[in-house]
Amino acid sequence: MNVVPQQLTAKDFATDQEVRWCPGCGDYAILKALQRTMPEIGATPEKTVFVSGIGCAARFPYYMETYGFHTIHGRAPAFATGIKLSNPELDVWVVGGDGDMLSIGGNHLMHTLRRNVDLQILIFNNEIYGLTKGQYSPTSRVGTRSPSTPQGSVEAPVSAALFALGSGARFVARSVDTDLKHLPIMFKRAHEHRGASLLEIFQNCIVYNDGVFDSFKAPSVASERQVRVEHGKPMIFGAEKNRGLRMRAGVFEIEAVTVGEDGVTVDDILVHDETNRVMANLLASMDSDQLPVALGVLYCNPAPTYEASVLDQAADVRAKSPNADLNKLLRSGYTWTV
Amino acid sequence: MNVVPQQLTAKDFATDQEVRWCPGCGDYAILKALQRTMPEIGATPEKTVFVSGIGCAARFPYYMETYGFHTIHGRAPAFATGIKLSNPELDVWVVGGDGDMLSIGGNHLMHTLRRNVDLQILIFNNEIYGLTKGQYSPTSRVGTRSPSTPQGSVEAPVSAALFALGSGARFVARSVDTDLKHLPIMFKRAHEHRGASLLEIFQNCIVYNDGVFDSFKAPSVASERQVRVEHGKPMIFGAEKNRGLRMRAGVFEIEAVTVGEDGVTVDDILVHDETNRVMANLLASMDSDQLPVALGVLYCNPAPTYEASVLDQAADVRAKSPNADLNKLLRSGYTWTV
Amino acid sequence: MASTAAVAEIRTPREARESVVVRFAGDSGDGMQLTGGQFTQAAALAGNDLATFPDFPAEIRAPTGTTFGVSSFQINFGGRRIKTSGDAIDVLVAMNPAALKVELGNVRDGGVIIVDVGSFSDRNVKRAGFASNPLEDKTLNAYRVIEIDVSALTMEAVKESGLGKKDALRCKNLWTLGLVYWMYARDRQPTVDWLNKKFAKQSGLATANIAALNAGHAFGETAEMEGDVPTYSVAAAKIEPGEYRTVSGGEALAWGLVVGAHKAGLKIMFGSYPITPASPILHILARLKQYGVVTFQAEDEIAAVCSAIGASFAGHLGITSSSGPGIALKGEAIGLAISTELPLIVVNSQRAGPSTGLPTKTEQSDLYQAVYGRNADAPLVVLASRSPSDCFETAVEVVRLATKYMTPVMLLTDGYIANAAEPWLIPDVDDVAPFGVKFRTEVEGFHPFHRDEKTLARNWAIPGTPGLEHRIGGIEKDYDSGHISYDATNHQRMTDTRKAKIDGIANDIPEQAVEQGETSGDIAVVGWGSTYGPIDRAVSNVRAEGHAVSHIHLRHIWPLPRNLGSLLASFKTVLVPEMNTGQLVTVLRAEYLVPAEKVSKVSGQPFKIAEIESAIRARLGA
Amino acid sequence: MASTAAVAEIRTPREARESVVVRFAGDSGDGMQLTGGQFTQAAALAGNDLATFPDFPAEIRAPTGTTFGVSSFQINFGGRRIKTSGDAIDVLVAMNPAALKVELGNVRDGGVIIVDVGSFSDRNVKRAGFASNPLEDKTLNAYRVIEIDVSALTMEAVKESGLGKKDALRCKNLWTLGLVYWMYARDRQPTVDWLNKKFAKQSGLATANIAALNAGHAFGETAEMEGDVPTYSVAAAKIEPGEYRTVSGGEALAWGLVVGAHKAGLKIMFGSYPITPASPILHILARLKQYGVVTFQAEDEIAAVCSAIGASFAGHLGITSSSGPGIALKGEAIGLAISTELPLIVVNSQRAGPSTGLPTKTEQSDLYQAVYGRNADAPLVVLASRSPSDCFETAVEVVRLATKYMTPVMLLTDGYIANAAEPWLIPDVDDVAPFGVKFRTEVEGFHPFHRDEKTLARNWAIPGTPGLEHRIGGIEKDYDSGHISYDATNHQRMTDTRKAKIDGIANDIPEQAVEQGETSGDIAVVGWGSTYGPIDRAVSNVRAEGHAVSHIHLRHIWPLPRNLGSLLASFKTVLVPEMNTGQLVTVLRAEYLVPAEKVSKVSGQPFKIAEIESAIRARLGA
Ligand SMILES: Cc1ncc(C[n+]2csc(CCOP(=O)(O)OP(=O)(O)O)c2C)c(N)n1
Ligand SMILES: Cc1ncc(C[n+]2csc(CCOP(=O)(O)OP(=O)(O)O)c2C)c(N)n1
Ligand code: SF4
Ligand code: SF4
Ligand SMILES: [Mg+2]
Ligand SMILES: [Mg+2]
Repeated sequence: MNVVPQQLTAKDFATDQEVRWCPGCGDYAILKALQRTMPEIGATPEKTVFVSGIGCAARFPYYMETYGFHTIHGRAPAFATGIKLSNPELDVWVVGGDGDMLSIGGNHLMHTLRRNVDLQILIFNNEIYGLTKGQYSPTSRVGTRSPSTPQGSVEAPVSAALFALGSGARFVARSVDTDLKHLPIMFKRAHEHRGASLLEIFQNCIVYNDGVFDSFKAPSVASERQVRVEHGKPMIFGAEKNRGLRMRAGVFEIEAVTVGEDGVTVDDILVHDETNRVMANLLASMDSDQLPVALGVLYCNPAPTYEASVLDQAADVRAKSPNADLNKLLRSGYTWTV
Repeated sequence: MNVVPQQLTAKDFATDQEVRWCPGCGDYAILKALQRTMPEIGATPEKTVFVSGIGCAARFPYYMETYGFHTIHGRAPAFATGIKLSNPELDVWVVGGDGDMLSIGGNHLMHTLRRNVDLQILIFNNEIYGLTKGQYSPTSRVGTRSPSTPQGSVEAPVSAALFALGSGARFVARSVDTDLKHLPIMFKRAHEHRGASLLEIFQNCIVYNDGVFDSFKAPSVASERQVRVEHGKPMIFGAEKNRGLRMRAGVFEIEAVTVGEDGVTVDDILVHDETNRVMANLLASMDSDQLPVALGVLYCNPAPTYEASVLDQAADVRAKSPNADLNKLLRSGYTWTV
Repeated sequence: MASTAAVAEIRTPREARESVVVRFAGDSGDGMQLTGGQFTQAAALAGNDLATFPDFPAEIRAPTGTTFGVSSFQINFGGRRIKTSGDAIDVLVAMNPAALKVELGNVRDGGVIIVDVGSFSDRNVKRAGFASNPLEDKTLNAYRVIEIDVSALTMEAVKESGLGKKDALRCKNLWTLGLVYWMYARDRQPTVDWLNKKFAKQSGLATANIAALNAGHAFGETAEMEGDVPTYSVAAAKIEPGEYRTVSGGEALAWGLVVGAHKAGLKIMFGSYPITPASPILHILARLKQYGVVTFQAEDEIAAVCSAIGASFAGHLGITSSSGPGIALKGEAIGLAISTELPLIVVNSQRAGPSTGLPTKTEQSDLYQAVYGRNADAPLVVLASRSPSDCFETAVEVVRLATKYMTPVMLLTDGYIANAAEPWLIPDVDDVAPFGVKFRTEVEGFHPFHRDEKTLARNWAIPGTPGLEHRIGGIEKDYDSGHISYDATNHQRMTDTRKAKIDGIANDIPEQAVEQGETSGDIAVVGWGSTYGPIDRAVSNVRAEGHAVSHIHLRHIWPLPRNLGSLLASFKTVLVPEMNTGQLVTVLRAEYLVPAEKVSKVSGQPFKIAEIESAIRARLGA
Repeated sequence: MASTAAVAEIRTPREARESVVVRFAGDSGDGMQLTGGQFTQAAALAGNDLATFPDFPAEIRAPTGTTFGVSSFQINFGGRRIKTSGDAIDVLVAMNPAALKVELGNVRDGGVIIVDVGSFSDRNVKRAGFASNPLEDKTLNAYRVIEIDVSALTMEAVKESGLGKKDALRCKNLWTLGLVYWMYARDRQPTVDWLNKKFAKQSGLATANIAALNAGHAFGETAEMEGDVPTYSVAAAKIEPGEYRTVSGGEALAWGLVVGAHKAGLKIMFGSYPITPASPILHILARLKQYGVVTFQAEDEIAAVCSAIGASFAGHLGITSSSGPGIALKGEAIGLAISTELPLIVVNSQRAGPSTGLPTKTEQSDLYQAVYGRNADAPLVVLASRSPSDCFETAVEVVRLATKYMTPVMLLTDGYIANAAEPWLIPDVDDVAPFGVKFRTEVEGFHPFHRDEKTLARNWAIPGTPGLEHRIGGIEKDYDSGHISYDATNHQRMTDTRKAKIDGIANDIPEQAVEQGETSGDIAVVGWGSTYGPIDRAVSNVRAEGHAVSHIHLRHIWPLPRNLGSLLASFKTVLVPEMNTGQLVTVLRAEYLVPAEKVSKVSGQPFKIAEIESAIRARLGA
């Protein structure tokens, strides 16, 4: 419980419950980053709701001193939709793992995105089922050995960002668990965005999938293997900030180039346009060795939110039938008196 | 029942069951087209299985003289996956409406596409729930008035093709119910493709959504409002074959131009590359008045099928443990004798 | 325009009937449901009591002329209390051979059959599965057959309207309706008004349909001279005075929910997914936005129930509805609502199963699913409506129980109730007692699973309330703090408490009354849901012969009324007619160890009075 | 290396015990499950009979030192038949204060408690919720406490291995195991072998762990000189000769399915979705590809069951498995398998609910869901396994019934059975009678719902068979042609037939036997599933005092054995201990009108013998 003080701090968003993740789990960093961000975005505990499904990630609400609903596996977006339709004033966050949101819950995610319900949807993607002890998930790479795939998985994984874009999402962003600078920025952007904001966070499961993102997360390679995209800015990366993304002439493709080599200048570097869905698609699909992993807001292109449209329509109807009287309703149509 | 004759005809694929769609329903034309196509692709009734969910479209299997399974709402891809994993020799078709496949069934569709199970998946998209008497569906346009949306729907629809691409589909095509020339070609292409082939068919529901595709299907506008894309060929359309699609310079966009106007030549016209996912994305999103609707194979880029990989792995395991003996299995690990 | 019925009334001496069963049957596209609906209205306006039974195929418009495409509407109306849609048909209107084929078996010997001979082509006769034309062989010898070329006469009647043949023929049903109006001296005016309104933007269609209606009526007047068409009078029933309307189960249920929510001081968030025969509730509520109703057509039944639970968490009244297969999908989420003790209303419009079954046919086979159909010890409240109008009261009651006890409640109705209509003495909403919900706001001493000592309901604190921030979920909660707890004794205590809460509701519902008969005797016929009508009539029939048979009808299926055990114990035999293989029987036997016997019917069709009567007689040795 | 146990055996005169209960308890990361597993093996190899109870938190690795993070493993082993994992703990190994806190209540008075004092820092003591250090106050007065600084001694023992502190401390469990091995004169060699194999690629870890094991053992030898550590001998049990192994419920069940499929001549298509405690079956089957098993980890439980049904349609044996909440999701699809009459096996590893409940704790609360939990009249077959090894037999039997009767079968097991292990006299697969399935190939006279006259099973014609092309689905089918049918009498007939088919299985299963005692008497204690052990022991205890109490244990829950009604009728009292609020009781009362009484426990923990015994005594007035 919490009586709102004048100036909130991260502590005001922390519950007295013991955090139950494994020591070293990436979820801790995300929790910390979000608890810190909450006061900065002017969140108030009583108006904030965290909704989650089931999984390690989905334990998140227990640790946020706000309203929270730890529901059932895969359905958090549907609960959140009901909450927003009932009280659009609430600031609703949805948290789930890759299994929760993309395996059993993929359909609800798709429909929530396309409806554009005003939610912040955070996927903690560790490419594994943590809570059920390490089976491969729909985001696991081909060849993932797990208790249910002892010889390695054979399925092509789904990309959260591409899936969201294909589903009609209006906001798609990415970050990493341990980046306590970038992550809050993404939280803020997601929060600012009116409508469904999807934020995928690459999260390390130290127990069942340790280091799965090292190829681009490890400090030694991060600057070469990550590109942080920002709207209106050229997409530059590399330790020396001399690498960049360029549109390959005449085809719908992106390539990585080095400024100063082969006549490449800064002007050749593609400027990020977060309102361009095709560009977002290209950025989201950079998963080869030749291209860095794109982090940041890949796509942001607002549209009316679902609950606002629903409310508007209801207001219209009310305006047209101002004296809604239940006795009248029961007597609508033919009646007769005996 | 059917004893296979030497040379099959459309009739050999028709059952003796009375077809139970509304008179004038677009489903009739699709049925006819497919019954005609079956002999041409060398299908044999006993090796062919039609699997469907629930809806008007999902009645399809009853009319095909093959094996058929009319299952439950939304789950047909999952049944089909089980069938293929059991007997990969079977030629399995999945049929469903927009509600069946994209509302309740969206998740199974996504996972089946990403796994790349070797199926032909046909979505009869009439942008409405037919069988339940006309409620709007996830493909219905904003503003659709229906029994459940008397003031018009407010949700942005999902695009089957974009959703499939975002889900990792390796084959995405589109056609229309009444085009008895184009439809068989699409059936053949879908059938040829090893892996999950998604074919969306714009289908008219004469009772609940009559004419919803007229803006591009009506004979009077078809040639101006449709572009039939073919791999390796310039994307030309129009009654006079002088309209075409062009890449807008420097941005990831497509525009419609007229050859011979403003200095546009045939060489400027974009050549369709069905292996390019970004191009497919652009083609699938052409839904404004300025651009024609793209029909044909938007994307085809084969990858190993799921069941083949599963079988390969099983074969590997068998090769490594040739003498799989059940008594040995029960005695694996520590045992002792009393 | 003056009343068109009055004239006929004066001119014709009519055979008086206490009650009559009319069935309109034709192709799915023949408009039989509309015809029946209009006739129902006319009977109601004439002061008859009535009950209806719309019966239609799963196909939207099955191919014309097929037996599986036959759509029917049956109405039983009379000058006495009408409890069922009738066992046997007095007047069958068969628009084509297929309709005749399907319905013939239900026409009473000597009954009237009106056929459109224009539709009895060889092809149609064969298509319907007749070996030869039934109009020409002995098939119809036992009946009074009135052969009319309705098709031709309709074409003739609407000639002036300029409609094409197809559209013109669509007016056949109105022609027939006109004729039947004539037979029973019914007022055409409301139908004329309705047509004018319905086709306000297509006045050609209005004119044509009205012309057909009038022509059918006129045909009756003329033919009657020649004695071809029998005419009847059916007096007004003696019914309680007041303002009436006809109401379908779907309407009464939707309105009951809205009134209940109003009495609770809550707004409704209704999350649903279309399915036959549950969809009408969604359709009706979607038109009630001005009453604070939000409807949400979800992507599937799971999302629907989850959205409703989310709404309840947020302080709305979360409601969901579906039919059997869809309810099955909601089971897991209902468990969460039980575990988090949130109010939730789940309406189940039962249909014939298993699986897809016969979607448009009725059944009562989801009682097991309602009472037992979830994982773990997960008790909830179950009620059942007995008739269309009863849906209103039960709907109000489920809102009261769900909110007072912070619990999911399942309301069982069925395809028959959902679609059937009956006259309804419209209640005054102000007479319904309010039961306002109080959200928790007091910060001191709050925890989410703090309970009311008497009801055992937990307090309801909704997001937005300062100082009451809390987290709930499906993991077991500590009794004393509401935090998650894996403690063994606590789980036992919480399980016991959840059960005690539901069991305790037995003290907040009325004792079980006896509908008809004494509180002890030879046979108690125990029913629930839509079997009410036929049981009632069957019991009154055997009682009329002096047998000690009583009718007990349950509204509360779980928990059961507290006196039910002793009540049943005072009968020698307990007989339970159900449209399933014996589900309530299981519950009663298990609860009370009474040797209750089932009378089971699982054909997708409601019980006939005679079927129940004969089951009673068999036990009476009568 | 020579046997390390032999030496000790010679030097030490040991206190003899008939049976002993040891419980290892520590943090989730302390490796208690591994320790217990190794000790189990050692007990088995020593010829003891035994039963185990692994008990762990839902969190993967909850924060160290918390009570909710305690993971335990209990084993009851002895020289007599062991039926349960034991009511009270004889020897508790508590790796930290939290473990002591959680488990203390279960240690018998005078029991031995071994604590790692190295972990009893003030912080840990407080974290565990002790007001003061229990080693210093009177908390442990009633016990024999052995305080050892296991942490320090382990560090010391593995010093040479060069492991960091964290990794070194990870060897604590092996040190403790070594000590307990010493106490019971158990052979270390198999554990040494196992460590060498497990850490084949990290030989440093192998060496360190072996060093810790040996050091713990050596500590015992030394301490014993001083009389600090008690030593015992537990003789080998008199058990049937043959080849044995320890087996968990998950293993036995998976193997039973594979053997059953082999006997049916079918390949398995296993579609599942991970969930506690059902996942082990998936994991085990995923490693059996060489036996013709295909495993499919679906996107959810619905896809899992649908894929299994699809597989059965295609001629494989479709199997799915889950736990309560996941089974709830499968209900709709199971209805389709019932309607289409396809074989399907649904394994339900029950866990404590409702909703998410206590995922790692055991319960038997899905019996309602199994028997009644679907829409419509949808009967299927339900069996329950009573113990880990019994899973093998029941698994074979469900395959037989599913394929012979073309029906879904639900097999109930629970979290306790799934994880517990017991010694198993390994059967010879060749002794299991085959029951080969015959697919239909004959074209003449075929239709898909053509039935065997005796079993009422429909014929199974699989895609790929020329001439048998057909369509099936969830809509009602015509009895005589298999085509879809909306006919009323046909629906009645098909419903009756589906029911008769399942009911008829009662004639194909053994009559209910009495496990212990006479076939009539004062009290029949009726159990099902994993309550077998405690009921058996409780009944034998009261029987030893001469009471007329019998133990009846059901494997077949639906249909019930044909003689069960008369059997129960011959007892004055029927008592049903269940880990739920009384579910089998409902079924028995409803079926047989016997006044069966429940003995209910819903705490997520198995019954203690004493709990059942006292329930029996209460009825005996003893
Ligand atoms: C209906 C249902 N099915 C399955 C489960 C078991 N389950 C719990 S969490 C989970 C997946 C966890 O993976 P993810 O969502 O990626 O979360 P993580 O633990 O990795 O954070 C599963 C399968 C469940 N609780 N409920
Ligand atoms: C579990 C379940 N939910 C709902 C339904 C009801 N239902 C049947 S078909 C259908 C949707 C039909 O729309 P679509 O899939 O687009 O097919 P169409 O009839 O338009 O061809 C629905 C909601 C059902 N049969 N089962
Ligand atoms: S299992 Fe993995 S994801 Fe779950 S808490 Fe542990 S480290 Fe984190
Ligand atoms: S309702 Fe529409 S989709 Fe269904 S059969 Fe009729 S016309 Fe076709
Ligand atoms: Mg995960
Ligand atoms: Mg549709």
